[in-house]
Amino acid sequence: MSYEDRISDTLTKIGATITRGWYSVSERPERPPFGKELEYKVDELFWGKIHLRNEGDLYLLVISKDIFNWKDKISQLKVKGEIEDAAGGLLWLKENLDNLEEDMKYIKEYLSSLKK
Amino acid sequence: MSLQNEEMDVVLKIKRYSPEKGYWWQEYKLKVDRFTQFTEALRRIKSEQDPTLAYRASCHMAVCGSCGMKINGEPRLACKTLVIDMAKKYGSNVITIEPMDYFKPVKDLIVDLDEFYQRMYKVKPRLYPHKEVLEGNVEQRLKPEDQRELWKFAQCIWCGLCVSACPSVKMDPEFLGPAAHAKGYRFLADPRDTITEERMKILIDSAWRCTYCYMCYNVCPRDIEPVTAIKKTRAYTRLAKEKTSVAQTGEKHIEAIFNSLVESGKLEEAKVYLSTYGLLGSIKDFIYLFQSGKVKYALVKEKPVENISEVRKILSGDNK
Amino acid sequence: MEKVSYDVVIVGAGLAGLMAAHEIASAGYNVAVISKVFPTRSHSAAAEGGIAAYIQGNSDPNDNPDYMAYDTIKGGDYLVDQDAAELLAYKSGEIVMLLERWGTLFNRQPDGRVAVRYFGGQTYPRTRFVGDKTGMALLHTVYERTSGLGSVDFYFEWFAWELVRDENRVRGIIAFDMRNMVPVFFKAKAVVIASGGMGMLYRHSTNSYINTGDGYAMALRARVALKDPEFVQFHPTALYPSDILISEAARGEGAVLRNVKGERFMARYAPKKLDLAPRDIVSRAILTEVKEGRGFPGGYVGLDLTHLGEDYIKERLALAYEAAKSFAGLDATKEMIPVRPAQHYYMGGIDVDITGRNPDLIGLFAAGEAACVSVHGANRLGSNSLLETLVFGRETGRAVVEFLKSYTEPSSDIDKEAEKMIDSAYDVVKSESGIHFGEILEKLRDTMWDYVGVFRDENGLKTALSEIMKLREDMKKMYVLDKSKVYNTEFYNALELKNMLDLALVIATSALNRKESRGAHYRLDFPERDDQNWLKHTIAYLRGNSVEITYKPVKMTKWKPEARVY
Amino acid sequence: MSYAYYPGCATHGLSKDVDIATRKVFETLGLKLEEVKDWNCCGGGFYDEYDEVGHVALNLRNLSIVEKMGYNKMITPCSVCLHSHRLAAYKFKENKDIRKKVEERIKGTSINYSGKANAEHIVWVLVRDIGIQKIKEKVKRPLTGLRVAAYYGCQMLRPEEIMGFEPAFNPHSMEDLISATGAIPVTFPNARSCCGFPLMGSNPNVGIKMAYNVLKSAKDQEADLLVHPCSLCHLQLDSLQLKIKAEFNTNWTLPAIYVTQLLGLAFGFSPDELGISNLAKQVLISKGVV
Repeated sequence: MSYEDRISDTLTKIGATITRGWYSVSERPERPPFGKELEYKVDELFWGKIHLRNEGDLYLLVISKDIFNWKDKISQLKVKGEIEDAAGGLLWLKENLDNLEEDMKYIKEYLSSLKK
Repeated sequence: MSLQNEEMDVVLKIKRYSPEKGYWWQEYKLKVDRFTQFTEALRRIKSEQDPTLAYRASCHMAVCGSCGMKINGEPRLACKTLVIDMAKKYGSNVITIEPMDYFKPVKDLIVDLDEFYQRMYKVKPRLYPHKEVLEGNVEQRLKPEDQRELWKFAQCIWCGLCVSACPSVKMDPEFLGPAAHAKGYRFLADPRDTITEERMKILIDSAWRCTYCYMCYNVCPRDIEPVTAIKKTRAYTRLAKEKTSVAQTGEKHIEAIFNSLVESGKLEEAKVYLSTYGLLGSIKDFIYLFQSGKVKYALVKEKPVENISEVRKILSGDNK
Repeated sequence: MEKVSYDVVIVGAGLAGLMAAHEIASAGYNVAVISKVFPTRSHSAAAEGGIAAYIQGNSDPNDNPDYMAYDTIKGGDYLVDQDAAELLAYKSGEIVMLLERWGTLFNRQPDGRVAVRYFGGQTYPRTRFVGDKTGMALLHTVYERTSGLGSVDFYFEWFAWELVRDENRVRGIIAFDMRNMVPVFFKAKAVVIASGGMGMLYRHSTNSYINTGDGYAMALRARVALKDPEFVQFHPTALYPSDILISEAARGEGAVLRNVKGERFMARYAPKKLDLAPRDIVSRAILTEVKEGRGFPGGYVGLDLTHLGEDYIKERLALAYEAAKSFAGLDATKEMIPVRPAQHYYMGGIDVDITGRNPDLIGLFAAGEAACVSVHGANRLGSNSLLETLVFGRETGRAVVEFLKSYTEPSSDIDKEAEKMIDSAYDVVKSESGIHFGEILEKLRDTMWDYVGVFRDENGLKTALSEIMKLREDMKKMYVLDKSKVYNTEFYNALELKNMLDLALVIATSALNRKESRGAHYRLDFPERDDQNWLKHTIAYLRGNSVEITYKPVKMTKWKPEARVY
Repeated sequence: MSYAYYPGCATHGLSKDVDIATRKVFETLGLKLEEVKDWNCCGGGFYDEYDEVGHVALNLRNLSIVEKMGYNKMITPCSVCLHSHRLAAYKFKENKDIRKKVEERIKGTSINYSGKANAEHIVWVLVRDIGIQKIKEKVKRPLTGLRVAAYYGCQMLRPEEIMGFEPAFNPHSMEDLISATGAIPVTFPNARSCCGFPLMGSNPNVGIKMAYNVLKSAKDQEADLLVHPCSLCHLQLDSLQLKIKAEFNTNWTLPAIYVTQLLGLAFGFSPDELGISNLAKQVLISKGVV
């Protein structure tokens, strides 16, 4: 199975819907892509995308539906991925394929628990 | 948070100039505290002692690039330098202030920077985006690591300090100077830009005219390392279609160095020299070498690195 | 007297002036940009934290431009013209993306799109940034782009002195070439004043030395009104004691203010928004802590970044880190930064509408800090000034182009008037003795700081006014020691002081007149906002030594005034 | 007391005399130089332009070996080698993007750099660690009357924040060492200007002019000899004497010797023992030093 397929698989496994399949991104027209992206959605909890670099670096964007500032939650967040950026409802994690499933599951639970 | 203040009486010895009177030195006494910047010292002299003193200053936080001058001989931004620090560094409360070198004097600490600006314009200091982008049809992207790399060199504040202190600028009219190279590289390496070919034509020949003295690195108040930008620009020589003889020679030289490293992990100048200039060019210089009594060393063969495979791995970046 | 003619003359080469120039020149008109300094040395370069923008598809998904307009209006304590706030919000994404296309190196998210962070008073994060040198990055981009057009003539290191007008129209400006003191009459069909702010009126200011309020005074002397001149913003976190701005970005990234006991005292003043409350509130909170004995000796509080981590601080708050190190000898990754409020921004300015057009004088426009579009009202939100310069700089440019399309040449000759104005400027050079500019200037800065500052009351403002009147008398005896014609900075400092004294009179009078507290204008003797009587703009004219005040209603669209709680 | 010693390629090549003199001087001072095991080239001040990551990795290989040998200071007689190693260590520490790439590059090699070891210039060690007093004690033949121009060049001084030993615009280590030998230190305007060596590989016409300017500036202050701290300045300023004389049509030369060659003379070694060139030897003879 290709790397990309394994990522899509992981997403489906935790119950995400893939809203837009893999597409390439580059700095500007006529430049070779530096990576590819896939967009997902998890119920009415959160959505976002996977950003995969040509060199294999993997980033996960989580956009929470509910209003709060991720920056205030960083200290209590138990994710394996590295937090790249957090502002408002936007959270960027640097992931690897082994942790992706676990982290997404955790975020799903975390956001559900916030809802309660 | 430990703010310890202290006070000191200092004498600022300022090299003044006017077209009518020429140069003269004038001394001003004042009391400064731990936090007094030179711009503030100058402002106080002008406001309280001598309104005729002329200098440029604006932002007092090292982002506008107005107040370049020489303080105790060091090319510096007056705002980014504290009076007490200089007094301590040089162990004297008498501190000299002079206009920047190289540029034509106008009045007191003010010099004519037009020549500097012309250098900057030469490198086409602006992004030339793709047509589709300019029309707003496509959104550009830029990787954060590329942003960091470019931003380092984009922070030039056009203060002129590096050019005023650069030896190559003084010796070689073909050399664009450090600031223009930093600016030029910032666009050359920007993946959003579309005129790479043209930029290489403007920048590459000049890049090989830098002497790597690190003066620009040392004096730049924004730590943008123009010399590093020049080194990175040289790396583009491989991609250039047209090359001047200076660039060609330089390229041969660096290739010879690379080959020497791959072969032995060490650098054999004699051999490098030979491959750069060819046998004919080298023979003449070997005669001088012979006369100086050095030629015996040219024949010594240094032993190669034993673990050469490791060095080759480092050089090739291939660690499979 | 030398004369040159342009379609448009723009005074000021900061972001607003350059953006207007770009727009007008791109439409095929010839433009002169006049500035005391080389364009990249304009005060726009000093803006640090960022530029607010709602970018469709690249913002918090719950956000929208109406929230942004609302934040701006509430932040401005309802003295904001709501149509202006809406325009600002709705064009914010477009303008930031334009600058991105022009090459600005905005910080990025991992996917290469423009990143975002929180700033004070924002419901959702909207601030786009280039480290904490956003102003510098934007200014360089716009200058590089504008200078590449080839159709804008830059007159840098030229000193703009007076507007030339006839009965009802602007006819150009008088400016001096600073290198040789030669005055030139720049005839123009339209003039855009984009000369920036006036921080040098105050003893403590984060502003550049060049910010002496020249444009406001030019307008006042040309019988043009300033709007809301009593509203002066004090930034809560200027480095102690050198007044170097420590960006709001620091608090946006999580830094907190602490008093001498280590308490996070903002909890007492803005329980919800805490350190990210608007600037007027935080400034008053700091000074209250100091006044009540909880400040550090010397009169400051601490800004604590230490929990953010060294890498993060060095990348995102480089300037704050550097400033603390270079100017206070502190390591911000390990110790708190000493801060106190200092004058930072001027909400008041030349009265213009949302197209930048001034109602007093046909052909006069203003943009940026020099203008009062009433987008900031009584208090500007962080990240809105860079945005204003670009959005309204461009709007103004467009309005000027429209104006030029239907322009008809006036018949009267105005050259003689212009000649007289030059003579008056030279008075200071002709006198052989009197008072130096410095003596008057230092007194003015102390007066404004002591009596027209963060906290105001009737007695103080009256003291300020009588002192200002005295200084205006002294000014008549002012003379210039340097008789040289080459780069005579003393001459220009003297002219600047004249400008500052004109403006000071208007600010102090308007502050005395407004008997309520609103946003940055805080009256100890009238501590409450009074919408019944004072939900209106001050319109102030300078008439010789007195100030004439009228009023203008605030434009309301969707949002009714409510209590301003953070 | 012993030091990890990194001679560098030039010091083992065309500037071998620098190596010879340095070893003699350290021996006289009773200090051991332990050569870095299986060292590799630092990149000669050029390799980073070809491959920045490879350059850092190459230099870290040496520093990592030094750490394994149990040292923190790696001393070198060559300003360019010094500069190259210190710059590499600095980049590795300060630039996270480069660090990441370097770590990737050195995976599977023997390189294991803790960040503790760094390069130091021989001049620094002589002035700071050994001390002028101790050097003076070893002087057997004071170089009285000899006017010696104190030249610093570039890379031992700049960038000041990374080299860090002395102020880049106001150094005095070379003057201090010259004084220790009993000679008269001569300060001259171009003492901190580039010798032009780095230009010899691309733009030699200007490169040699820079060398000429340095020598001329010192000659104008009536120096008899010039002393410098760098194996590559040595290649430029010493080897090109006659070429400069011919190209600039001068009637003078100003021989340049390495700083430990000067110390060696004062310690009583003969010019030949120190590998001092013919031109410099003639000056020493004419001045009655030897």
